Amino acid sequence: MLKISNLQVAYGGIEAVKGIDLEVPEGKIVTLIGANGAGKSTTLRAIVNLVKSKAGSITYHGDELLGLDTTKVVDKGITLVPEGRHVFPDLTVLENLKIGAYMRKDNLDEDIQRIYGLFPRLEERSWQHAGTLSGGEQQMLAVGRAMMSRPKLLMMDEPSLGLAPLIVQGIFDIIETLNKEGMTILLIEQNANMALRVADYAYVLETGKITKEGSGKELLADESIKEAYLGKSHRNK
Amino acid sequence: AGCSGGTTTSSEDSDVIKIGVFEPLTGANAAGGELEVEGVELANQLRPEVLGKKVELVIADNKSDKAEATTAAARLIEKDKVVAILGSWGSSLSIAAGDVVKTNQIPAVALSATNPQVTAGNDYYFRVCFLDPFQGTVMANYAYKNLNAKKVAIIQEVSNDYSVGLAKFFTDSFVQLSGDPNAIVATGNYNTNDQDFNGILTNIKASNPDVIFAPGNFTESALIIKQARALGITAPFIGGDTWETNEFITVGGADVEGAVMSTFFDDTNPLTEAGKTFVAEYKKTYPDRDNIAAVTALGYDGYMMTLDAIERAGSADPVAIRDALAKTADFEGATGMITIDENGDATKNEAIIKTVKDGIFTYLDSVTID
Amino acid sequence: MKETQNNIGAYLKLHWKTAVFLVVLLIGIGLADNFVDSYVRRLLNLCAIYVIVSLAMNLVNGFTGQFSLGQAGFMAIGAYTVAVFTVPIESRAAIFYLEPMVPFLANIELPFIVALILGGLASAVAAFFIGSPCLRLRGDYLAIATLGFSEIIRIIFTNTQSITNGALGIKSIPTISSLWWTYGIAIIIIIATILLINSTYGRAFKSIREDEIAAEAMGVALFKTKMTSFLIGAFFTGIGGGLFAALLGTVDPKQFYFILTYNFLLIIVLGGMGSISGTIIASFVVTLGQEALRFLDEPMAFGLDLPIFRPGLRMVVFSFLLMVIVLFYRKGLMGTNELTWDFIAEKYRVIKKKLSKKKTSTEGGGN
Amino acid sequence: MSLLRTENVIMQFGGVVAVNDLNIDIKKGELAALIGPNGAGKTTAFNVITGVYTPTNGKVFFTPTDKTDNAAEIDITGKKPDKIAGLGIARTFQNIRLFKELTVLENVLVATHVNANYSFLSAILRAPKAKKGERQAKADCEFLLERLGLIDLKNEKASSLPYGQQRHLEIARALATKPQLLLLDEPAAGMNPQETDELTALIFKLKTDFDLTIFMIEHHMDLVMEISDHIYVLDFGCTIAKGTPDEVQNDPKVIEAYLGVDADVED
Amino acid sequence: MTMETFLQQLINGLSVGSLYALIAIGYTMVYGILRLINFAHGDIFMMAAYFTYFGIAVFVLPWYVTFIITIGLTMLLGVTIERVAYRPLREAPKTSLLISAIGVSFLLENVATYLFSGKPQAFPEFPLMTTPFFIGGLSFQPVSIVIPIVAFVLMSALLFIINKTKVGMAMRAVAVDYDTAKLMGIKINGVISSTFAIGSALAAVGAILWCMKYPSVLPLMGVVPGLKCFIAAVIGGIGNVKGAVLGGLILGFSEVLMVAFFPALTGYRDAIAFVILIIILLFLPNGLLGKKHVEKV
Ligand SMILES: Nc1ncnc2c1ncn2[C@@H]1O[C@H](COP(=O)(O)OP(=O)(O)OP(=O)(O)O)[C@@H](O)[C@H]1O
Ligand SMILES: Nc1ncnc2c1ncn2[C@@H]1O[C@H](COP(=O)(O)OP(=O)(O)OP(=O)(O)O)[C@@H](O)[C@H]1O
Ligand SMILES: [Mg+2]
Ligand SMILES: [Mg+2]
Repeated sequence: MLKISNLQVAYGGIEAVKGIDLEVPEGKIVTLIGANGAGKSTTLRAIVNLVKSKAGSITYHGDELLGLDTTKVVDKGITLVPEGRHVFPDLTVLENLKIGAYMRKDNLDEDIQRIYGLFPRLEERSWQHAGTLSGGEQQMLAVGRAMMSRPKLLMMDEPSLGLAPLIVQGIFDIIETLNKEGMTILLIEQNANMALRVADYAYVLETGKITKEGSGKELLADESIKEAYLGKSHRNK
Repeated sequence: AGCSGGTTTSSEDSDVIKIGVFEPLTGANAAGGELEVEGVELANQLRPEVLGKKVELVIADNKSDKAEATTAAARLIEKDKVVAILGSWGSSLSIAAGDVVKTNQIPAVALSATNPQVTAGNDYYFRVCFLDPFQGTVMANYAYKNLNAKKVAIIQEVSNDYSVGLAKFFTDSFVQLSGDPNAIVATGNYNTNDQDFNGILTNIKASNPDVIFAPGNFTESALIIKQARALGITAPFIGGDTWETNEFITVGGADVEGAVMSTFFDDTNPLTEAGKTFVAEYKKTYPDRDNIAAVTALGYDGYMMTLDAIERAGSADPVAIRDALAKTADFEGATGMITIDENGDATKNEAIIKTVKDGIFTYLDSVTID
Repeated sequence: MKETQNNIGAYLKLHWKTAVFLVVLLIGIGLADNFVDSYVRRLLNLCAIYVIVSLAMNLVNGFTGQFSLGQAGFMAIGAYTVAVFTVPIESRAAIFYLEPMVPFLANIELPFIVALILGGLASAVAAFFIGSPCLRLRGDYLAIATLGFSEIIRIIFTNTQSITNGALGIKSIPTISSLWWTYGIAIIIIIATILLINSTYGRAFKSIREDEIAAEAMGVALFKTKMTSFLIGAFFTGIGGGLFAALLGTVDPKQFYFILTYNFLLIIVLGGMGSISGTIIASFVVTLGQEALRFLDEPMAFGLDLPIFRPGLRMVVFSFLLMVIVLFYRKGLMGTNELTWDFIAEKYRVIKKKLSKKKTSTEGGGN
Repeated sequence: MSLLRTENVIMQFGGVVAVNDLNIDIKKGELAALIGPNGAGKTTAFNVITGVYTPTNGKVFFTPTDKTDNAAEIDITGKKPDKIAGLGIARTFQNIRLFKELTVLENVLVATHVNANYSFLSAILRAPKAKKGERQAKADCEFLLERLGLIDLKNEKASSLPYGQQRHLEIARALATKPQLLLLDEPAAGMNPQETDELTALIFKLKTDFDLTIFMIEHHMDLVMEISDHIYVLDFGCTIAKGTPDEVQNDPKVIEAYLGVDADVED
Repeated sequence: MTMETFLQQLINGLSVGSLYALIAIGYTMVYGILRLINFAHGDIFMMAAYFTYFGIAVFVLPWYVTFIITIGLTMLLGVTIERVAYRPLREAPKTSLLISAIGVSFLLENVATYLFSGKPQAFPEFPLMTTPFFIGGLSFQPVSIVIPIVAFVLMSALLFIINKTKVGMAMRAVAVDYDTAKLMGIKINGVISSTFAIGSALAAVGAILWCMKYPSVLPLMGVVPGLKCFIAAVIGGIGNVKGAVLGGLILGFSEVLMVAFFPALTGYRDAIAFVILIIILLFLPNGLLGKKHVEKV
């Protein structure tokens, strides 16, 4: 569905992504893990053209996305839940959800109800300005907002960042549910443990290069991955 | 030192004589400045030489701004080496340049700057126009005698020294003439560039004056008269020489019909032979203009009087020119006979009164004060 | 005693280039003071005054991040203080001829330097009153409030005729023409600003510019620190205004229209917000540039009788340049860098490298 | 001895009661943690303690030890953040707030301002006292950067650091105010388990080396359970549990509201 | 003061106030979306006055054609300014944007002075709108009645657009976060351009009505109204359309009533706007209707 080859991105002099190849098959969950600053977010931002790529190609169902306006990319059914939430602070929670469906022309009520079902906290606060929500509440809103556009490919940049364990669990449940309903998902996570468990396929990114790839299970069992990303609780086992 | 080329010499030694024209060509006073420059240039066309040397005009824009004014004046003196300076429209600009001409000992002739401060305490500044106290008295006399006014309202532009001064001299003289200390029934202040005067006019309407004296910038004055008429105020408006511009009529339209002002010159009734020559020359150069602004005539006079002084001095030495200017007596200018008094001011005892009739400034009267 | 000598010795060793530069500078000013004509002298004086005011503006806007547009007002206060207190008593009656000066001021005449400092202080006091409500607000409100303040000052000075002589202004202010006054004070202020910026107080200023909430959490007293910067800025600006009055010899309210502030804004933008040396360079460039561009207003510029050369073109070009700088050289000449010896050496190296590269490439091309 | 104590603190925003009747008591030298679901009011509690918000109700007391080893309880309710920082409470932010355009060293130096004991004039005139103070501050800061592994980056702009190092810099900056109590708001957010482990060790070490009391918000349960002495659990602003890690971990209310029934942190 | 004078002053206040309101809406609109004090707004207003002047007085077009052309050209001008002077600074710090706005304002004033000279031009007369009629001793100009009505209608229309339409929601979203707005599929350049187009159209309508009442056109005519109307917008709570109208009216009434009750202070009239501004900011830092700006820490 999405195919990236030899993607290179630089911020001024800093090369953040140094030629990566990556593929997201339709209907699957693919995850991207790696240390801070490895270039994960940059990759996602390059897909939606929020940063300019230096070289390479990104195709979606065979169409080249590179150089396409962000809005055009979004129009093709690709949505990004950006790192650091980025809800619209001066809009209410409800308006934030509605604006997620900006490209849609049909009735939104059903989707809104569904999201309220998933995150009851949002329904309670539907009239609150999103800027005053707590960090976790904003994260829920950001996920809900992205769902509103009914994307075919949903890309999430660290959706569990700053979330309580219970909610983290909830988010991963939602990811699996959405995937079962047919949504393709590209996920970035620091919580590699959880991410690898839900993922069909995973890539490990290190300083701008892909150093390992494989199915979620394979990587979960990989010693060097355990060593580098899963923390001592896993090493000890 | 400090000048590029290093060959600059004072123009007194070379075969041209440079005279600086120091005027606002941009900014708030640009309209007035342009009119004066026209007069100076016309005079220069007519008399391009003195002492057998060509006279070259160096025009400097003081941007209607005092800081710029001093630099512009210094530049004329130091860089262009002029031997005399003409200008500027707007007394405060002339005052600003006062110190510069004084310390550098270059004579300057103000053309239409009517504020007493221009020449006061400055041996190097002269002028060819009459002064505000004179003009204020003229209008007070006119209001009292010709219009039979007993009660007057005053509207002054507080941010304009000219307007404030004239209002004050008018008040003093009108109170004295009428003997009534309460003759001024209302006063309104406004700032340059204001556009809404309904507030002060409503107050004035309530005080029901016989005449409204509103010296000030022409645009604002025209708007004041318009708004007064819209409020139903019927009292006549009188003002000073600054009104005499085309814009006063175009902006004011039908509402400024009958407005009365004092001025220095009237092209339909030149007071002197020189005046006739000037009018003829002007009509030749600008055939499509209906009337000639008084400040243009003053520009003409300023140039001519300066050349006369240079000739009498027999040299282009600035100090000699200054001495000759100070001794000017019975010089025949376009605006009347000019004699320079001990302050450096032109003694004139006659002012022209004009009114707007059918959209044209029309001669009404002339007032002589002794 | 010996130790201080050692200290000085060590200091000189470390800063000998700066010391040499200062000596050369002082000699330069001395020479200029004796040899230039009064037109050039006036321009040079104006440059120094612009340095003072722009530096003050940069302290508040560039270093502390408080967007203040009150320069014209603070200058007016300084200028009027000098004017009111230094005009010779005997000429006052002639100047205040419409309405006499209020009695309690009419007979006070102060030495220039006292009046100048008083002007700085008066403007700092005004800054305190305007800053108290406004420094607590968000940035753009401060901009509009200070702009408003400078307009109020101008309107007040226009209307208080018995103190300021209203629209007539005050003339016959004893003038300064020696470069030592303006350059002496400018150098003192430059050095004071450099020392300030590199002290812990200067870092506190910058931290506020970067992030107010974090600065406060790290123990920087927000209001007090902003106020300090604002007061110092106003004090310097007042001094600049006082020198301005003494340079021109006359003041009136129209000189302090808020457009005046735009000159300084242009300077700090051109020089680089947050760079002292940039501000100094830009002050000269702008002041002299404005004067140099004068030819644009004259018909027959370049000996061509083109109708485009007429009064007003200079200001068009001038404002156009401001736009170009803002749009294309956003960081100005210096960004937040300073023209230090290291900086110059670095630039020199870069240029040399480029040149040699060019050389080799052309040589290569020749083969 | 208690170092920080709150008495019935309530913080209300319009209709939202973000913190409801908060009573905490942190002893000198301990490491306490504040946990709870998103939006429970944890950050708000920090904001009340550090003076960013004035509580709608209730009081906050702090008992700093002065130079002569005397400790007296001070009511810091509603005091300005800079005053509170001066008394000895420093913090980091949930969303990193560094002075982006300043260098790493300058970032830390700013935090020494609060302890600068020389006046404005002596700073400008470079009086001996000020010179000594500046030298001392610089040495202190370099030491801190050394400890946090940032010394090689001291002349870099803060914004150019990778995320993890920015978090370290925030801690270094907070330490430069010479705090007695350090508040950390989600120091491990955005870190992978490996990095989290390193951070845990670091925090523990800093605590002993600098004789600190630490109060920390965290969602990484392994970290919290491993190093805290005491845990407070908030939900909807209310304290639903407090106690040792073991007590809290097994509290059904906590499990229901926060940890999740099947949350096996040691998994 | 007689009742009649007082009533007349109230009428005066209403008409100046609604003019201020009309221009203030444009300021608030742009600020609300771009978080930018569009210093050039007053000068866009000035240019609109020149467009109308040229249309009617120089090219002798019928007034209705001229009005349409004026509004069109002014919108174009506004959109162009945004494109050239603000768009390249999207990623730059706020200060750069503010300085650019000041630069544009300065440039427009200087260009106008250069092209049209500093002399005032007489705006064409609209006798239908300006011929006063009298009720009792009170004078009314039709234009003074039209102005508040137009202001009210435009305010309502704008409120509808901002709060009730999708474009309005997009405008508010764009206000804070360009990148995320793009992620929602919002064409931010289009949204910002339309904001400027609407804001400039408001300036054009304001200019036409203003000049009917005060028929002189000058390069610097936008400066003082520009400043005052911005202040009106701040007094009402910047970003809030109703607030702008309220602020404009308050300003208009205070000016006129100060003149009415303290004739000796008329010279200070222009200062009153700033005095009110400082007082309001002291007690209500967000203006009368502005919402509190919260920064979550
Ligand atoms: N706007 C920017 N300007 C300059 N450098 C940047 C910018 N954004 C990211 N970088 C640099 O690019 C590199 C990759 O960053 P990126 O945000 O893609 O990493 P990441 O893998 O998402 O890390 P994290 O886990 O911290 O989110 C890092 O070195 C970062 O410092
Ligand atoms: N300034 C404010 N105005 C209105 N509501 C606020 C404000 N600050 C916080 N809140 C509300 O208070 C509640 C507590 O927020 P807080 O940020 O303290 O949560 P938290 O416990 O830190 O959550 P998280 O773990 O997600 O960061 C939230 O519901 C939030 O919406
Ligand atoms: Mg990332
Ligand atoms: Mg929080």
